[in-house]
Amino acid sequence: MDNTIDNVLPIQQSLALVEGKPYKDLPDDLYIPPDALEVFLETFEGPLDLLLYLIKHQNLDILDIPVLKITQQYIEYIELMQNLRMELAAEYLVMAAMLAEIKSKMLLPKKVDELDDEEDPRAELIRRLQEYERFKRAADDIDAMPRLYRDNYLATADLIVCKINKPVPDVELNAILLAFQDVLRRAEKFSHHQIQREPLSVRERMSTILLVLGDSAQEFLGFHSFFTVEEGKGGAVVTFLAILELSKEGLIDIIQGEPMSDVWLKPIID
Amino acid sequence: MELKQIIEASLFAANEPLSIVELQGVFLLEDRPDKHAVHDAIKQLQEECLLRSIELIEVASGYRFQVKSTYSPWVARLWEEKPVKYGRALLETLAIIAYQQPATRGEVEEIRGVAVSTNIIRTLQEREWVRVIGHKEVPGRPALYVTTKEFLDYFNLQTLAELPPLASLLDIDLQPRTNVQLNLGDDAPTKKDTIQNEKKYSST
Amino acid sequence: MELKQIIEASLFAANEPLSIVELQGVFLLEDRPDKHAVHDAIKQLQEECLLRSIELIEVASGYRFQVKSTYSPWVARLWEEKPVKYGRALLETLAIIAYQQPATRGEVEEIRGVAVSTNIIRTLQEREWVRVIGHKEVPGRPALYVTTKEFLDYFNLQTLAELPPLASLLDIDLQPRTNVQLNLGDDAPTKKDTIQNEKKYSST
Repeated sequence: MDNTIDNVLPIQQSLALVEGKPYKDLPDDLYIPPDALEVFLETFEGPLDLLLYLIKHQNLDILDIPVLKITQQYIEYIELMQNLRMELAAEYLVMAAMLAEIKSKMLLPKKVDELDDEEDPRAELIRRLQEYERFKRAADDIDAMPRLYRDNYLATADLIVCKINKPVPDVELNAILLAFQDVLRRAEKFSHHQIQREPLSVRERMSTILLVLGDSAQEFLGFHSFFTVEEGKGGAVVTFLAILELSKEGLIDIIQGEPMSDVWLKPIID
Repeated sequence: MELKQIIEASLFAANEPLSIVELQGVFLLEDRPDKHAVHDAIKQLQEECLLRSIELIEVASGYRFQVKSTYSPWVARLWEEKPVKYGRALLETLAIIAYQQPATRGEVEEIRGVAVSTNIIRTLQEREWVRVIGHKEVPGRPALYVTTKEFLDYFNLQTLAELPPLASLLDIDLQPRTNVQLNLGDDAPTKKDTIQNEKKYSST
Repeated sequence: MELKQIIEASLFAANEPLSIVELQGVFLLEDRPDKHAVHDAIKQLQEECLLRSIELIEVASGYRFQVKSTYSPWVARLWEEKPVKYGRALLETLAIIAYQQPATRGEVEEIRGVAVSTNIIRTLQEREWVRVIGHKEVPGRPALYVTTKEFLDYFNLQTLAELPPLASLLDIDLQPRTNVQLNLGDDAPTKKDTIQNEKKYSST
C-alpha cells in the first residue's frame, strides 16, 4: 500500500473528517486502517450522494457547480479508492466518466451560433442532483414521521371469553411447490446459497431418526431400530444415508464398539 | 348496552384498524347503527381520550387506538430490542416509490444513481409497505410498485396526500459563468424546470 | 407526565400481562416509583374502567386490560368470517422446511435471503404443519424444525418422498399458462402476517 500514498496526496479538499475537522493531507507516517475508507464510502448511497456531499460540504451552489473543481475532487476520491484496491460499484466509474465529459465540453471553445440551441452541459447533472436531493430529503421526512412500534404502539385489550375458532386458510400443494420453485430460482442466481439435493426420503428419515431419538428414554439406539425388515435394502440404505447426513450436520453421534459390530446413535440435540 | 362501549370494545380487541363498515358489522342486522351513529360514537371516544395516554386515530384502513407518541420513551422499555432503524437505501427507495408511484425499480435506480438491491425491494414487500400493481409495457416488462394501505397505517396516515410535501425543484437557471476565458458569458443557455410535476396521488 | 398515564400506556401496549416490577421497569432509575405508587395508580385505573367496556384485571403473571365479557357477543363477530390467505413468506418457509428438514430458522433465512418473522413460524406450528424436534448444538442453540404427519395428511401425501424431487422441481411447469402477471399480483403477501412482528426484523 505504501506506493499508493504518493498518488493520494494531491487530494485538495478534506480527505476525511476526523471529529468534524477536515484533514487535507495524509501525514507520511499515517496508518490507514484497511477498512476505514471502505466505511467512508459505505456511508454514501452512490455517486450522486458523494457528489452532493462534496458540493454541500463546500457550500457550493448546486445550480452553478464549478465542474472543474468538483470533477477533480470526485476523481481523486475514486482514484484513492482504487489505489486502495477497494471494490467500487460501477456506478461510481460511470459518474467519473460523465464528469470528465462535462468538463471537456465546457473547456471546448464554442462557435457563437451554437450557443443558442445547446444547453449548458451541466444541466443534466444538476437536474439529477436536485432530483436525488429532494428524495433524499423526503426519505428523512418519512423516517421522522411517527410510526408504529417506534413512536406509537397499538393499544389493545384482550378478549378472553371466546376466541372464536378462526377458520384457517386453505393451501394447495401447488402453491408451496411454486413458492419453492421461486426460492430455488433465486438461490440459483445467487449461487453461494448451496441447496443440497438429498432425496426427500433421506430428509424424511433424518427427521424420523431425530424424533425417535428424542422420544427415547435410552441414551443410545441401534441403527437397526430405524428401519423395518419390510422396507428391505432400500430402507437400510436410506437410513444409512440419513445418519451420515445427520452426523455431518453435527446432529447425532455415531458410535461403533468394534468393526462389524452394531452401530449406535446418540442425539447431540436435545 | 351502549353503542359507544361496544365500539370501544371492538376497537380495543381488534389488533388492527377497523373501518366504519367493519364496526357496523359487529351488530346484528336488526340493530345495526347507521354510519352517522358510528361516527358520533367515535367522536365521543376521541374526546374522552384527550386526558388519557391513548388516542383514537383514523388511518387508511380505519380507526385504531394507539398509545400517544409522548409515552413511547417509557413504553419502549418494555422490549429489550430496539425498534428497527431502517437504512438510508431502504428509506430512499420507499420515498421514491411513495412519491412517484407507480414506479419501476429502474426509475428508482435512475433517481438514486445506484442499483437497488433485491433485498430492499423484498423487505419493503414483506413489510407490506410496497406491492406490485402490474407490469410496465416496455422491454423487460418491469414490475410497477405502489405503496399499500399498510404503509399508510404504519405511518399514521389516511392518504398519501398527508405525506410531507416533496421539496420543489429549483429552476435550473444556470448563472452566467464568471470564468471569462471560457466565454460562455451572458449567452449561456438556460433550461427551465423540465421535471414533470408530481403526479396526482391516489390511495390504494 | 403522570405516573398513572405511563402505566396505562404500558399496559395497553404490552399485549401480555405486566407485573408490578415490570411496570416499575419502564421508568428510569432516578424516577422509578415504589410498589405502592404503582399499586395506587392501578387502583385508580381500575376505578376509571367501571363505566367503560374494558377492565383492568390481575392474573397470575400481572395486570392486563381486557374487554369485559359482556361485550364478547359483539366483539366476537369481528373474527367470524374470512379466512385470510397465507403470504408468500409463509409458503416459502414451509417449503424450505419440507425439503431441507431438519432446518433451523437461520438456514431458512439463509436460503430466502431475508429474515423470517416469528409470526410465520408460530403460524406454521399452530397449524401443526411444523414442529420443533430439538435444538442444534451450535451457539444460540437454534430450534430444529421438521414437518409433521398432519402436514402430510393435509396435502394427501403418504411420505415426503411424494413431493417432487428438488432436482426436477425447476423443470416442472407449475405455472398456469394464462394470466401469469395476475398471479404475481395475487402472490403479494397478504395482510397481517408481519405487522405484529415488526420488531423481530432487522433492517437491510
